[in-house]
Amino acid sequence: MKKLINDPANARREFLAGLALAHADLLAVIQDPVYVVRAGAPVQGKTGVISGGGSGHEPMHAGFVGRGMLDAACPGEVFTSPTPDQIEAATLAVDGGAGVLHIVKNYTGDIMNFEMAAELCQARGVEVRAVVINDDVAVEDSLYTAGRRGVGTTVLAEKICGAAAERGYGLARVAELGERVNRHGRSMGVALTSCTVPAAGRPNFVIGADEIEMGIGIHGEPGRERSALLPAAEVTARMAEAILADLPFTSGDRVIAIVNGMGGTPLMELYLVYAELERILRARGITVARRLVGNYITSLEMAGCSLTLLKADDEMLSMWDDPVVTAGLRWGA
Amino acid sequence: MKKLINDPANARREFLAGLALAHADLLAVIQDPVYVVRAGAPVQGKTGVISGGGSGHEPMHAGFVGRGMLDAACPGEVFTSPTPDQIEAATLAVDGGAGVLHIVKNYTGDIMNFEMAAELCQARGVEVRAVVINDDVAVEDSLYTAGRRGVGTTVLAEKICGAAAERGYGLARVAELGERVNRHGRSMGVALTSCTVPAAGRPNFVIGADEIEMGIGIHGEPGRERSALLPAAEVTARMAEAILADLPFTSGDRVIAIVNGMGGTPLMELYLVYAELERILRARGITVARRLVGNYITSLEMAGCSLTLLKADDEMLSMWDDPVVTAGLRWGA
Amino acid sequence: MAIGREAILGWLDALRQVYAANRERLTELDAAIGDADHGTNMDRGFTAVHAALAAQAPSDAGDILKSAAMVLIRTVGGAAGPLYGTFFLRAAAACAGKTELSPADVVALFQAGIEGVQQRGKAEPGDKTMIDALLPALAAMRAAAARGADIAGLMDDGVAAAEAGMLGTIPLQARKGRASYLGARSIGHQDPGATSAFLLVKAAAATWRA
Amino acid sequence: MAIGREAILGWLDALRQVYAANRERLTELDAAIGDADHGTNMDRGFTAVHAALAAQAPSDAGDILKSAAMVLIRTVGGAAGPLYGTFFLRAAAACAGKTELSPADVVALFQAGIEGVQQRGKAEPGDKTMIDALLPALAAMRAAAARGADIAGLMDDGVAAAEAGMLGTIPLQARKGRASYLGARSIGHQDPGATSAFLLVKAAAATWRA
Ligand SMILES: Nc1ncnc2c1ncn2[C@@H]1O[C@H](COP(=O)(O)OP(=O)(O)O)[C@@H](O)[C@H]1O
Ligand SMILES: Nc1ncnc2c1ncn2[C@@H]1O[C@H](COP(=O)(O)OP(=O)(O)O)[C@@H](O)[C@H]1O
Ligand SMILES: [Mg+2]
Ligand SMILES: [Mg+2]
Ligand SMILES: [Mg+2]
Ligand SMILES: [Mg+2]
Repeated sequence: MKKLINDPANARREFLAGLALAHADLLAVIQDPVYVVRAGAPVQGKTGVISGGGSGHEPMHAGFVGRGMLDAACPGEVFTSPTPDQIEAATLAVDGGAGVLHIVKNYTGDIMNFEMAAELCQARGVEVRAVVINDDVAVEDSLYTAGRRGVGTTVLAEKICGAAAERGYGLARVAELGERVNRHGRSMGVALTSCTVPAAGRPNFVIGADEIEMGIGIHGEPGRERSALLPAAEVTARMAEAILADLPFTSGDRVIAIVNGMGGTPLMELYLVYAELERILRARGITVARRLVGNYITSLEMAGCSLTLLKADDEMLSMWDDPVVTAGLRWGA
Repeated sequence: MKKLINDPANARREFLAGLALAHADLLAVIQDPVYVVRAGAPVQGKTGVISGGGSGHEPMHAGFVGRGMLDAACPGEVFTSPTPDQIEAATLAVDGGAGVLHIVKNYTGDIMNFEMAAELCQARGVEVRAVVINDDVAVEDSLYTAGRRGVGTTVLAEKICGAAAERGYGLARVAELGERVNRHGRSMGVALTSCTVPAAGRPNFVIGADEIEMGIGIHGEPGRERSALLPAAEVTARMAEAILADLPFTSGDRVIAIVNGMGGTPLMELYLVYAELERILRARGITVARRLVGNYITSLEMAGCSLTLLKADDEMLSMWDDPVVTAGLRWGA
Repeated sequence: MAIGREAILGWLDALRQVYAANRERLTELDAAIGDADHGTNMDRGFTAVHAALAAQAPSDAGDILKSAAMVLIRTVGGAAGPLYGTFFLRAAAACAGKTELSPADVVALFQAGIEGVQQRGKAEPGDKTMIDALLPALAAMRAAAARGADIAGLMDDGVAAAEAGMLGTIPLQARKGRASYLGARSIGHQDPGATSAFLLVKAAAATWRA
Repeated sequence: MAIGREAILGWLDALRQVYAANRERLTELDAAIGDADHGTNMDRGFTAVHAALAAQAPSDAGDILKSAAMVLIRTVGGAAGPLYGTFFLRAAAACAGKTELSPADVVALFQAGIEGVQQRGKAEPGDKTMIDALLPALAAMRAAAARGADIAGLMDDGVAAAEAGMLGTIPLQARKGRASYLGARSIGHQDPGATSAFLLVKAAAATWRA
């Protein structure tokens, strides 16, 4: 395993130390229990918005802490859901009296840990609502799965809910907006290589030089199906078609699109995929109203990408355009 | 070779098509000859600032085109200097009557192609000055080399010169500032893996699971020395020491620091390295006044990082803080 | 052996050693159908339990289990953290006020813990989870106790059943947890959580035999 | 063979084939001590030259070389683009106004081209560049011409000298171009540009023999 780390057991702590030093104007890092909190929190009267999950997906979530997005993030160990005490402490730290929204990705561990934390917070008199993101069309949402995974739509929900909270929306309205974003967002991913969890020390899966994994998540788990290596146009078309058919997206829709790198994909390739995606959408009469192209929700050093489309209404677009000042997303200020 | 491309021969064109679609508000892409130009160029009376080099280093340079940074970028084929006709066309497109600065990285090919272009532009009556960036301390600047390579300081020069031009500085002053940045900037890089040039189809070099290349450039060329895999603290210390001793940087200096990912390094690791770097600098009485942590000047999907330190004066810091609106760097607007 | 405070401490200490020794194995199983962290998670959790108890162990077996539960909940994370945390929380409650556990008390301890896992995770038998090792173990222990077996005897039956349940996860398609995302590709792999659950029962049997 | 328009076109066409066939080899040499693009660069450039000339070839040998130079400058990039572009620009000037080239004219063509490469790149012999193939080739051609050799004869000598020069780059430490960044690690590798330069001379010899 080749990584710029010292000891896998300390990687989370040391990474967060660097984050705190690099962005002291935006955030602070608390190490026990571990959470990242926006500078100046809590904001009195403002609905708090927090998220969390395993580390290794940066900039999500810690890189989205700051004005107009998250009030706090709870980073677990690499690919491991955070623990209830982290989430409880972060919730208490950001509660400005108006309650706190938990944006939770749909994984068994995340759900259970956030649920336990919510009980603890409610026992302390802090109102908590959770929005669960489950947007990955590669997974069937059926009795035979733990439901769909939460992936790229999480970034959109964090931005949009963060903006709404900043504008003064109450907890119920922010939560309702987050649920609407989740209902209208769909994603799918592809991996060209595996990633290596630092503590595991070897790649999660072995994959041939001419193979790709279609329908991967963000934890280095194998995908739904192994396919031959295909040209970017074909890979993009397969993912886009699965996404478009699922909602379904139709002519006249306006979308916010993300072409997201998994951590080890050159930006050149992501832009190339974006060109393919926009061509496909235009041919169907779908307008890309806003977009992100880059690394936003990663899987360590995995090569590959994911596509996310959100069928956006006026309120979502307006929230999207609001100022945001975080390490990973910044505009308008 | 596993890449999200179609045909290596079309990768540059298709990537730029995506860039143009994704950032139509910031820039336009001209395909023959190939260059990327800021929306609304030329700005009458403003000194033009352009750069260029091989593709595969994104976001540099095309991702730095926009208000407060570059007026145009000339992307060559992957790792191949752009040709004089590209540079000439870009220069003419951004000249607002005040002349154009060429920010050139010190590689034989870049130097020769920019020189030929400058001759063509001057013959057309456009005043051109060049600032050559040669900041890589891994290379001796001697009769026995082509001089030091231009690496991370390029990003700083593009930001700072771009801000100065935006403020109305004339060509000579912008060039003088660029040269000052170059004189005070130093960099060094390390690779954990090689990268694969799309048209070559296989990794540039073979490297063992327990080896790293110290003193690499940004073109997948092997470094000065192969070393055993070391902990991040040790890798950071070795690079920082080479850089600090070279200028030299001394107690009381204020620096702009970049911990730059080569394209395949998780952000977690870059922040971890940043923590090591800041610790080293503090111990020497050097203050990090500003910093960037992320992928800014990459080498396709190579794993590894580079450090850049610029001993900054008040003017540089003030230019650094000016608004910038580009795909790769954005603040203050 | 009488199951009191020392036996509970011994079990927890054995678990620390067992998960340390099986760290790579559990992580490898998790890499195949999950995210390659189960061994690290279990090892981190039980190492922390050991450290906490070494610093200060409560005088009562129930309190020891409760403090182990709290440490697991704070340090394991993922799916395993809440599930094993809940196991020990409920097991602690089942021991409350007892200084020495009878065979029936041991069955009650596991029954409470396993019911907690079921309530928390809502997995059914055959979903390819730790439940597939735990439920058969519980049934076997209950049957042995009903037959009048002593603790060593009922634990032996529990271990055998847990092992069979663990191996029985191999041909299953996962319907809960991360492995369910793989669909049919989860078939043919042994579930990491069922494996750590088998080790949990086995460590108790080994410790309480002496 | 008389060296006129057709021979020049034949040479350029041979170069297209030669660089296409040696694309991988040149790129591999460049990967070892550079950035793995030399073969792609040369192939792209001479394919473009061929396409341009196929669309419309000037009637004069000098103009043909000049238009090849302009295409190379626009399509090759890197170090090779300006260097080979300059080679053909100067070679074109040396041919200006001539319809048929004598042995002395052929020497003059190469001399002008090679001097252009030297002026543009400022490499000295021994720097481990294309100059190490080109200068010995020129010297050998000049000597053969002075001995009264015909074109085939002087080209043969040029090829032999270029090949020796190319092989002679192997033990050298690079002092110019990208390979110089490697310091002593550049020793033991054949220079890609010296190799493409050898191929340039060899293609002329092969074409002009017929
Ligand atoms: N709903 C559930 N009920 C019971 N056990 C579960 C459930 N979901 C997952 N598991 C168990 O958890 C194990 C994985 O634990 P771990 O790897 O630590 O967590 P994560 O899946 O969050 O990475 C699985 O092998 C499975 O046995
Ligand atoms: N200053 C120079 N003079 C002559 N030849 C040079 C010089 N610098 C580099 N070269 C030649 O150029 C070759 C590399 O060409 P190429 O790979 O196309 O360009 P780049 O180095 O820009 O990638 C080297 O092998 C060397 O022979
Ligand atoms: Mg996990
Ligand atoms: Mg090159
Ligand atoms: Mg796991
Ligand atoms: Mg090269």
